[in-house]
Amino acid sequence: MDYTNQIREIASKLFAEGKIDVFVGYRMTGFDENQVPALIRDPNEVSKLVFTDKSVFNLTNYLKQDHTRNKRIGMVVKGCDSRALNLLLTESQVKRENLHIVGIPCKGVVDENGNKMQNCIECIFPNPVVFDEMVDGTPTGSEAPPYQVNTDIQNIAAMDLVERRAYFEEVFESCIRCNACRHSCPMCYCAKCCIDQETSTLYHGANTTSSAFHALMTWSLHLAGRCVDCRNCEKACPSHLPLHLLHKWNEQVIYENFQEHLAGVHEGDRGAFYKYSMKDPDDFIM
Amino acid sequence: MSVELFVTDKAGLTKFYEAIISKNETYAPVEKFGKYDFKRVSSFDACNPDAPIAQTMSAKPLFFPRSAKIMKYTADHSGTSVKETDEDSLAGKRVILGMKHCDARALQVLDKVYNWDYIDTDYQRRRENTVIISARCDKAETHCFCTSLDYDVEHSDAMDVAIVNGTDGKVFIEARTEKGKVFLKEMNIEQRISNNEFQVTDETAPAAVKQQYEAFAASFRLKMDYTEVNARLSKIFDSPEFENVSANCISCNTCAFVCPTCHCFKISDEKVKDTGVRYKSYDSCNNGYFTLMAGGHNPRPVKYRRWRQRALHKFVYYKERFGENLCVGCGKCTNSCPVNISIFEVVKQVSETVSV
Amino acid sequence: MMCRIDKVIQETPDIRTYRLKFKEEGIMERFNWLPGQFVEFSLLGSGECTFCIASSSTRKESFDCSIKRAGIVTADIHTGLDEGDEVGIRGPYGNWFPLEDLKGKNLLFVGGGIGLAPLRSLIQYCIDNRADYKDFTILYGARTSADLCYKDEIADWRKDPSLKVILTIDKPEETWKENVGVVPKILEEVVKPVVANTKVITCGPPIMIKYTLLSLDKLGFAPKDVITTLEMKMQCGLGKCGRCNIGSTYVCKDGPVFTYEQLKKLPDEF
Amino acid sequence: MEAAVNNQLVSIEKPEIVAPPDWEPVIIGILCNWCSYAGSDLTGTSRIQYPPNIRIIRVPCSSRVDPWFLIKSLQTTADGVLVSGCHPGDCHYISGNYYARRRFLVTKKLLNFVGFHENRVQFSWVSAAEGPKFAKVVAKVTEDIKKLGPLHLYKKENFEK
Repeated sequence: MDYTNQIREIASKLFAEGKIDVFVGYRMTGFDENQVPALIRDPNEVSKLVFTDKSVFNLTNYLKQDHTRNKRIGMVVKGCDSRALNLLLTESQVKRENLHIVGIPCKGVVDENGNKMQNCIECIFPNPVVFDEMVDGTPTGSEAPPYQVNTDIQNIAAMDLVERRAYFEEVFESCIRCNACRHSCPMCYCAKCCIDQETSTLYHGANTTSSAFHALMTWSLHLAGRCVDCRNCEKACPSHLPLHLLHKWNEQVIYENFQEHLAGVHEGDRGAFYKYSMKDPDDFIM
Repeated sequence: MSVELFVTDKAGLTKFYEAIISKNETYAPVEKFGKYDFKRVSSFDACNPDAPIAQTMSAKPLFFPRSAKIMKYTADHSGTSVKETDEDSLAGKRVILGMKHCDARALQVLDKVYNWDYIDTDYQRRRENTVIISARCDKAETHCFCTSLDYDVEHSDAMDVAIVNGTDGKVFIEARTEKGKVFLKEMNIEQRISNNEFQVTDETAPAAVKQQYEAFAASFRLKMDYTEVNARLSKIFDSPEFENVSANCISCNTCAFVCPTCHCFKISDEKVKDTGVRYKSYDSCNNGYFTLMAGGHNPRPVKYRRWRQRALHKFVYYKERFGENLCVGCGKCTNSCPVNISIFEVVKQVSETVSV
Repeated sequence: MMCRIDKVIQETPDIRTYRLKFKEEGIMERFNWLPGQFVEFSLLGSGECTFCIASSSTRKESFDCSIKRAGIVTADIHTGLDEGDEVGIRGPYGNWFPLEDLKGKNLLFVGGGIGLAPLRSLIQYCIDNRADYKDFTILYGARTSADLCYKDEIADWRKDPSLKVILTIDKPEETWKENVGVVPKILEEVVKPVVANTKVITCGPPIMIKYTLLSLDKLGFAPKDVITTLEMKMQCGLGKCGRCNIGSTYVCKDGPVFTYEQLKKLPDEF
Repeated sequence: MEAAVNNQLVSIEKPEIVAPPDWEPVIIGILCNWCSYAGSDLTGTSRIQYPPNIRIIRVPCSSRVDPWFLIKSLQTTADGVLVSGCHPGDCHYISGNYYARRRFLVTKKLLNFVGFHENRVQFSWVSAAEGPKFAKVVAKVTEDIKKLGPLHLYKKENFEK
């Protein structure tokens, strides 16, 4: 998967036509094989752009940054990124007319060791669901494979209660409350997170196991039905916590119970908690 | 400073480590989710003193906890009672294994800020009670640049006992401080010598240690001229380049939380019913509301200003104030950064925009 | 150290002055401060907050802190603390106004809003040592007439013929008979201070300080004759937490009192 | 599912936690203003007895209940939480409880996933006329939580005296 040349062409074309102020793509780090996001403002720097299977980071995160607000942006999106973008559009966080979306028919990205990422193996939306042009000119790619239950989830769910509690206690204990997960998440765009509101009596700012439980659980529940499984959070976590477990579990519960809802798949489709159905399960309520 | 140097082999070193762990309250890197963090260990198998820098958290929390209780109180009908607290075991003597020299150096740098004006007694006590045993790296990792900075990596006395891997499986053990010498005595170094686990070194040993250092120093990918960079950076406050280098940053604060020298903290009160605790926990200057005042005024409202504060605090301000560079070149921030911003590259790139 | 609140004065709708006395005997005598220094209020369950001492050490039976309701702790102080309640106090911290340098000079105080609080401490100090100083001029502004604090005390100052007090509010009001306009404007148009042998001490919201410094420049004051107190977010007050860093300066230790000359040397981050 | 060993109550999620002999669970009840709160009022005025372990918080609607509230309750003092609202279709705000129902399901399942018994958080629909039902619900929840033992969510490290 190498679309470097096509992306450079598209970016220079967009700059030449005056359609964008910033082009958000990837460039090489300059010292190893990995890539970093690149915010290109100068048309002469277009040659820095690359795209290979090392282009991991979800760029839609940059739409919430101050210096990209109200600018016309060209952006490279993979399948999962485009779902995030779709939700951001639905939730009125970005203006569609400010965006020029370059879609990538993604075949999966790899981690630092060159192995295909787990979420890419299970990916069901490799092709962008929203785009202005596809990088290879095709209107859309192959049919999406069916929804799969994550293997990690199955392993955890197979444990008994005591084991699960012990496992997650270790997770919460290893959390250092740096909030990198939240900041790297494209869907967390609140100017100030509710759990950081020092004015609130629910505030718990210290770094203890229970505060990590409180912060991570609240965070994952606020993202339930909106998480697009890009795993920016896991890549950002300095403690390498398996944060996807919480999100994938929520995704699965929502998929099974709420009419196969998946976040950001259709345009105008809001998160699972912003709608309801008369057929939602009721049997757990007394 | 006189130096005590012994030589042993891998097996002897392992035995030495085992003896340390069995006799002392020992902290060493323990793996969890693929990342090493310093934890209390009770057996050698549970830990990995040779954990790579990139995968290891800093040992800073052992001295400056991620969240320290500074006060407790109860307030009920009978009145209010306030108790100073720190239930961390401060009293006991502890040993830290597997701390890298950059991490150990960071503590020396932190000593300066903790010991000016008001002296932080908790930190001070933890420092005094701790013996640091540190293995010198054999090879620089991708983001390391400790040799480019203003301290002497080769003869660093930040660690009490230094361990150096020589050639032919030889391992040199060197007491670098008085504390280290006393500790080696406590660990029955003489008996080990008579057991032939350890040998007293001959005159070739210092050369072998030096040779290892030279090989190590040659393996660095990142090199810069510190004096020049520092001089350039001190004039660069208004450089527009900061805006460019910080554009990628997503303000996730990871860098500050993994940094061995970042020491900013916040104070927060937590209460449940009629009891409460006041915590002192890490905070990061990359946070948008780090300097936001109650009145709504924020001296550093935009990202590049916060970035500039971080970079210049590390490389200029601290040096001006306390005479040491706050960055120790461990590369932990770059390793943890989700968008791979390298403080080395940033500082170098910005400094190149001005002439001296 | 626990303090008992002796008296609460509601200065304006959102500013209250707390008069504090130490709970234990004898601490008050040992508690020495100079105008410009600040203390840390500690409210259990809410947190800590820095406030400058608004009264002079020459009136030592108690000390005052004026608190504007702005954030979390201050809101809790306003709602939760009343006469007879207790509050934790640490301090005093920071530096103070250069009292020796001010001797024998004309003094011009320029205050805005709650910014009069640190000045009040100095004004009281100077009134109590009246012989050491020459002419006093106090220029004080606020958004509306209701937002002016220390109204009683200002009335007292007006009775003293050697003190010139000028009040101003930002927007005209029907009952208001005095100056209308922002502080820097009044400073240039109404006060027209004599530059020679005069020291200016100013405090107020950041935006007011910024423009006041500019107009003082215009009026010809030398930067070393202009003294201000900075506000910066602080948490420890001990030079540890790093919040109040401006360059290599710790506002909590090296400040909060700076001359304009010193400020010019600092990076522009306040 | 008796969580008692040697006649002592232990936490079902963490057997090493043993309840003190006089332990009584703390249950937070978050009730909607229009139905369940009025229902609980009716229980009281009808002089129907129910266990005193519940601490009631009134909210405008069951959809006002952010999952955060449940998490925070468990994090600090509560051993269990009961959320109660209007019956489906009876919401004062037309559809609030339908939204709430979705959130409750996910919250309950997620808590269970990270190792808490699913009875730690419970939900009910109680209308303003169902005083006896409210008493029954509270009795059942209290009994359930008593069986589960103390939650003791990392509380020890936080707030021990």
